[in-house]
Amino acid sequence: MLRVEQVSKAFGGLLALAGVSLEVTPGERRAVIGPNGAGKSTLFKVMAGELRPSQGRVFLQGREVSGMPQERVARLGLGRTFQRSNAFPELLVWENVALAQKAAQGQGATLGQRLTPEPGVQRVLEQVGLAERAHVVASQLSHGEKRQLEIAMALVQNPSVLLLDEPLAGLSGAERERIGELILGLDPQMTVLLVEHDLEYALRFAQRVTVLHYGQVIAEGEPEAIRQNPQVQEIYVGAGWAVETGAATTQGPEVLRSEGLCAGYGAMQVLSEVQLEVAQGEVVALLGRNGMGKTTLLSALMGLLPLQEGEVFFLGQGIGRLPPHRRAALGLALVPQGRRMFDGLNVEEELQMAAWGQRGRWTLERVLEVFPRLAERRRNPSKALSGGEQQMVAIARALLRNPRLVLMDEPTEGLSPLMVRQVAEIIRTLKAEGETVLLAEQNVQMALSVADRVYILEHGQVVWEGRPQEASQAVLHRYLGV
Amino acid sequence: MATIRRRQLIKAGLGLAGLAASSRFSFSLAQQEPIRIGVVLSYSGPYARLGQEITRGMELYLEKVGYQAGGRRIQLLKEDEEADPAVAVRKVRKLVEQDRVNLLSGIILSSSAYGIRDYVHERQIPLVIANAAANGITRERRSPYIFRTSISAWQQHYPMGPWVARNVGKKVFLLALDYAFGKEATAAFKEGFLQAGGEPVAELYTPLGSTDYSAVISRIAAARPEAVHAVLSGSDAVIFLRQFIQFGLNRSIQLAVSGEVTDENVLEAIGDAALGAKSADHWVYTLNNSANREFIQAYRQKFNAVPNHFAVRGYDAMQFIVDAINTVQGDLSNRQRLLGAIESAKIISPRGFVQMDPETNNVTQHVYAREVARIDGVLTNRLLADLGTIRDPGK
Amino acid sequence: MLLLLLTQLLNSLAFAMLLFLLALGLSLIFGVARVVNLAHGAFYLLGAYLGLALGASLGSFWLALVLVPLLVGLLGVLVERFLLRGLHGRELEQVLVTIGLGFILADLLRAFFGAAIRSVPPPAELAGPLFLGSFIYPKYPLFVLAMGVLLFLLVRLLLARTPFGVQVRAVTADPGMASTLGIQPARVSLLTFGIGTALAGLGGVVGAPMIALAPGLDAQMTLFALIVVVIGGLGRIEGAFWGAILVGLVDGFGRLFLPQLAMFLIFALMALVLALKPEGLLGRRMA
Amino acid sequence: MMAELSREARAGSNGRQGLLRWGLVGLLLLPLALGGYPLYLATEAALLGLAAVALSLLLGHGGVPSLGQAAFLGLGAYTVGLALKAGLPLGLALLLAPLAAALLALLTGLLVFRTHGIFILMLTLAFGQMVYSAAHKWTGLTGGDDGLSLSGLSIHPVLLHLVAVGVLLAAVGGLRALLQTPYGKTLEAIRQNEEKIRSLGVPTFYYKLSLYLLTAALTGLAGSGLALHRSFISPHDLFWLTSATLMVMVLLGGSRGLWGAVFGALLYTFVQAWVSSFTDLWGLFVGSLLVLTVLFAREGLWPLLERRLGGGRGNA
Repeated sequence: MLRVEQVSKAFGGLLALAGVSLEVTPGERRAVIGPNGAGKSTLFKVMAGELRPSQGRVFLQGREVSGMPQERVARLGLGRTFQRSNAFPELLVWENVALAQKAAQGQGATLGQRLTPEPGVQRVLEQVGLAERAHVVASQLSHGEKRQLEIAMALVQNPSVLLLDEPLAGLSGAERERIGELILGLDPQMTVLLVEHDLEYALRFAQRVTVLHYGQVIAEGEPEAIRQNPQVQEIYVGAGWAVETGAATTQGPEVLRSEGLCAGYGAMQVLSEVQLEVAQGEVVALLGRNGMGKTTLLSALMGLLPLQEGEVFFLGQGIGRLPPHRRAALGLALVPQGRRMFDGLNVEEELQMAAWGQRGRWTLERVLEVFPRLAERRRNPSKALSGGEQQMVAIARALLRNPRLVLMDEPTEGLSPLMVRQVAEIIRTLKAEGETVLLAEQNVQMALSVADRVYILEHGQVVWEGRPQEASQAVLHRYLGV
Repeated sequence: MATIRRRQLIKAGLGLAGLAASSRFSFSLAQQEPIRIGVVLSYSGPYARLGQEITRGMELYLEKVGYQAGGRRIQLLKEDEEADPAVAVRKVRKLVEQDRVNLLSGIILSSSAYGIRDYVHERQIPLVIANAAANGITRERRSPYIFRTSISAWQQHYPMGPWVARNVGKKVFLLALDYAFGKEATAAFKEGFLQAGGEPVAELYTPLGSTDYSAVISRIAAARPEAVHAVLSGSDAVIFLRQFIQFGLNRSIQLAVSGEVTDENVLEAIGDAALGAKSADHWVYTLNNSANREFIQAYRQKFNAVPNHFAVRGYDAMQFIVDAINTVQGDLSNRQRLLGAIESAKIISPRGFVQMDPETNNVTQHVYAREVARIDGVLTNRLLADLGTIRDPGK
Repeated sequence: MLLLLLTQLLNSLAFAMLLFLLALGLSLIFGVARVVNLAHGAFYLLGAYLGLALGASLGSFWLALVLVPLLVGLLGVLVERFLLRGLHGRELEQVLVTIGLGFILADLLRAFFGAAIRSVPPPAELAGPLFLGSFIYPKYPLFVLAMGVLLFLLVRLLLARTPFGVQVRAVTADPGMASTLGIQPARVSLLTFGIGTALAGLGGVVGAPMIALAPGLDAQMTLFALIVVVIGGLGRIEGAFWGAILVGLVDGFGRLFLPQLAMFLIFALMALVLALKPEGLLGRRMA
Repeated sequence: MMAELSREARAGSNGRQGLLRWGLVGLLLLPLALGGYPLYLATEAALLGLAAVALSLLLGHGGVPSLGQAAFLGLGAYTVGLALKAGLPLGLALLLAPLAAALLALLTGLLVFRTHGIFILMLTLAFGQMVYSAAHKWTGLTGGDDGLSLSGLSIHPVLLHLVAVGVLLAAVGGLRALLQTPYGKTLEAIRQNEEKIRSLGVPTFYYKLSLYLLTAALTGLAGSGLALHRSFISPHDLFWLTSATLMVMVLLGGSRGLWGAVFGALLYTFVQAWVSSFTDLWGLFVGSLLVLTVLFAREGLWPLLERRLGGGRGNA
């Protein structure tokens, strides 16, 4: 039905897919799992024709589709939903679905009559449970409803292969339940591929599971076999991380506190009423599944995202309305998600820029001592470094600000296990140096191994707070799905 | 600038009112409506300076006659042509249909003249063109309602050909702006020049509004002519002349150009380096006649600047109109009489004796060879030779 | 023939460097402030007229060369602060405001300086031609040529070596991230806008003795600068440099061999470049 | 069209908006009673309005900031002019004009849609100026900058005005209806989220190209009307400043929804004509108007009017 042969995809120096092969039979339920940055979304994009593979080929129903524009692949019967719900925000819900239907029928160019909600559209809206919201503008839907719309738009096209990219990410309990059921109840004739972080759900859904890591297939098989596979356990859940059981570090004075913090994008509220505290010398981990608001929270703390409500106190001062550069001047530093290297700057310039006008414990020399790799790469454009090296630049950049608090956003994303260990080591070093860190992290075990305290974020709210050793399996499973 | 024009209009009006009260025409002046003359000229865009000069000339003459003719007051209504023929069409309609003008004048662009021609012709509104020089306006597209008191491209450039061949050189480089006037003027010059045994070494047309003439200069230097005949205007003329001098070509190659190139405005921007450049024009600063002396004195006194041929064109356009209105004694109701009066008008202009050619409705006038010189501390042109009275053949 | 080609090469390059001064400012402003400044030609014209006025009243071209860019840059700063800042990220509105601003500036200049064609003589040291055996070439275009190249090297050096230069590049690449490192993107934007408009003003002072000054030149100069920047690739100073040279050469040799088609050739060049490389010669694909 | 208007006029809160539109139509028709120059200006505004509506559709619904519309306008004008000179009947000439414009759009559109944003602006500008150069240079055909006179053709100004306004309203109505069809909604969808609609299997390039052809044809039609209206065509009509003027009209009025463009064209034409009659510094005036519009009516003046009069408590 769908066959992928030795597909590689490189973005500049970064190899997102390194020779992936995959074969899906008609009517199969297949889950593709793997940690963040493993290349799952890239694989879907290559299958759908949105990205052209650097090497390798993709076949749909025996026909090579690699190199075809995505609209042709879609017309050949490949449907997909996006990670971020991506409808047409200014159109009505039924119009979104009707357009998808017209597109599948090749009648998008019809001029004769107005666009009308045909029976097929009605039926699909009922199937996904949106019938009552049919006449609402798509942008007004809730997060979960948007996901339902996304699925409706794919279903109305009656695709032979359906790619679902994290359909449950960021959904609340009830919505999660509803959409989970919806997906399980899809027409058994349809071939469905699913990328999902909720391992339980993915294993329940799938007949076969493919595990991607670092752009490679490291395991493939029946759900039970995958569950037992130690290699999968190690890379997926993280293993060999010891939670420190030593005495809790004595609590220093408060550095950061948020009160009733609400933030989001436009009209959409992602965070509601977040209360959070970080004390001097602590490493605080912020855990939560993808799309639960971790990055949003760090952005709001840094000032990259305006607060909708609430206040942030930094060293006792209200900073909730200050622009980021003022917060940076007060001693807040960010190691951003995705590293965000500056296009056109080399390593030395990145570091110098952060260091200008700074005096304190972290100097350029000192940082280069800690990160000898960067000394070797001084003259290289930072964008051309490997992921791990970029992460070092990002951390070094933050340290050179001599901050009172370092916000770290997913520092292990897309890194190899070796590099993940190195990052953990760095965080421990910082802790030993007395730095204060707020760490948002996917890799639960790693985070637990370095943290003094843990917050768990679900749907934009703090749902659990405690010491790492208190985080029982039940808690972790309940909120993080591990 | 606009407010100044307004203010002048008001001042003129007030002056007239006082004049009227003391004059024996006071009764009829109070009774009769003023004669409204619609003027369409570019006041913005690349030809704004031309519009300004022509307007100065017009107002200078009207002041001289106290803004009255044939016993009636004269009122000017000015509209901006915006260097766009479509706008000229629109403005002419406004003047005719909304402001109900009795006569039209002005028109910088030949394309504007062509654009409004049919409308003016059908509406039978007398139009006295004060600038637009395309031959066709008084040839194949002529109309009994349209007169031209400036020049035709042929008229000013044809006589220069033989004169250059005899007095400057036989090998001449022909340079002109790539538009109708440039081509027609060059063709006319060439016609006379070839007849007199001249040899054009090259012919080059450059786009309007060029910012750089160095390529042209290089071509001229390479062709090694004895002289250059250039038909350029405005900023093109300035940039060309300056680069011509910068490159030192003025040491070895003579300039024998269209009068537009050594227009006093251009000279003001160039300075002494243009001294000695020869040109053909219908007016020369040093013409020794009383009308010219009076004109120059009045202009210099009023505007504290050196007049140029555009001001003369405006001055004469009004002189023709006033002359005709006087002839019909202010009675414009009989249009044929008015047209006849313009057709047969003969005026004493700063450029000498000028008369309307009733066959073509284009003026018959002297054309002069002149040379850039500094006179009384003023950079201008002096008379070299009178090339005779020239009439456009009308075909 | 060889002399002719050499002369024209120098001519083209001199004109190219004038275009570069304009395009450099436009490109910097686009890169950092994300504004397509359609009033750029009006700032050029302002610089030229101010240069004329100051040069005449102070009696020194060189003094004007220093003072005018400062004045024009100051105006640019005010414009950015009070007109454009509130429109951050709203491209169409910015375009509209800068068009309007261009209209206003150009008309004010005409009201103040009149519609006459004005020209500024080159300073005495740079007037007249240079004799190299049989090869005669005016000094002034050589000065413009040298000035352009020098400025290119200087700006490159500034961007590469100075803290402010690195900040400018960082803000161009990622203003949000830059702000977390204590950089004030709004301030960098403001300064860059000032520098960009100052460069346009400098172009005016330098260009006036080479080409004349007349109403309507502003639109023409904006157009030229845009063409150069688009051909070279937006926001890249190397792009502005090589784009200016390419446009200068095509324009110069176009005028030499096909004078009637010169402008046509430039537009054809732009269409060709964009057909082959939709982001300009040195442009990067914007994801 | 009329049906749409009256339907909206009846429909509750949209009632006052509908009334506002009727007001605009009234403004377009009022000069019929005045005749003469106001009528001439109004016809000009209606024809430029048609071109502005086309640009507004292209900009607001296709996301294409074209600075080359003058080429279509001028091509339409020259096509009618030359066809009439060649002795073709008026009807056929009027049919050829939009076809010629669409053909040009087809040739250039293939390249235009390879790029985006400011590059589209510059590419359309380049094509526009190339056509301008051609019209300017091809003296034998176009008369060069002397222009082309359509002498001997007399259409009664009242008739011409009625036809122009009729075509304009039909175009607005037709295009608004078109935007309700699957085709129109697909265009909307492309503007809102091109990646998504492509993933649904829609070849967006052809949609954008067809929109480009359609708007070019409308602009060509407007150009042919202008040629008849002015009985004169000059290359200036193809110059890029004409394109810029159209853009200014659209942005003044507001680029979303087609009524803004009609309003912008009407406002610009009359204000410019009025201001330029008493000062040559009209650029200062228009420039200030632009700046003030952006500062105080971000989406354009028409949406502001709609909100003030349509949403407010004005007596409907």
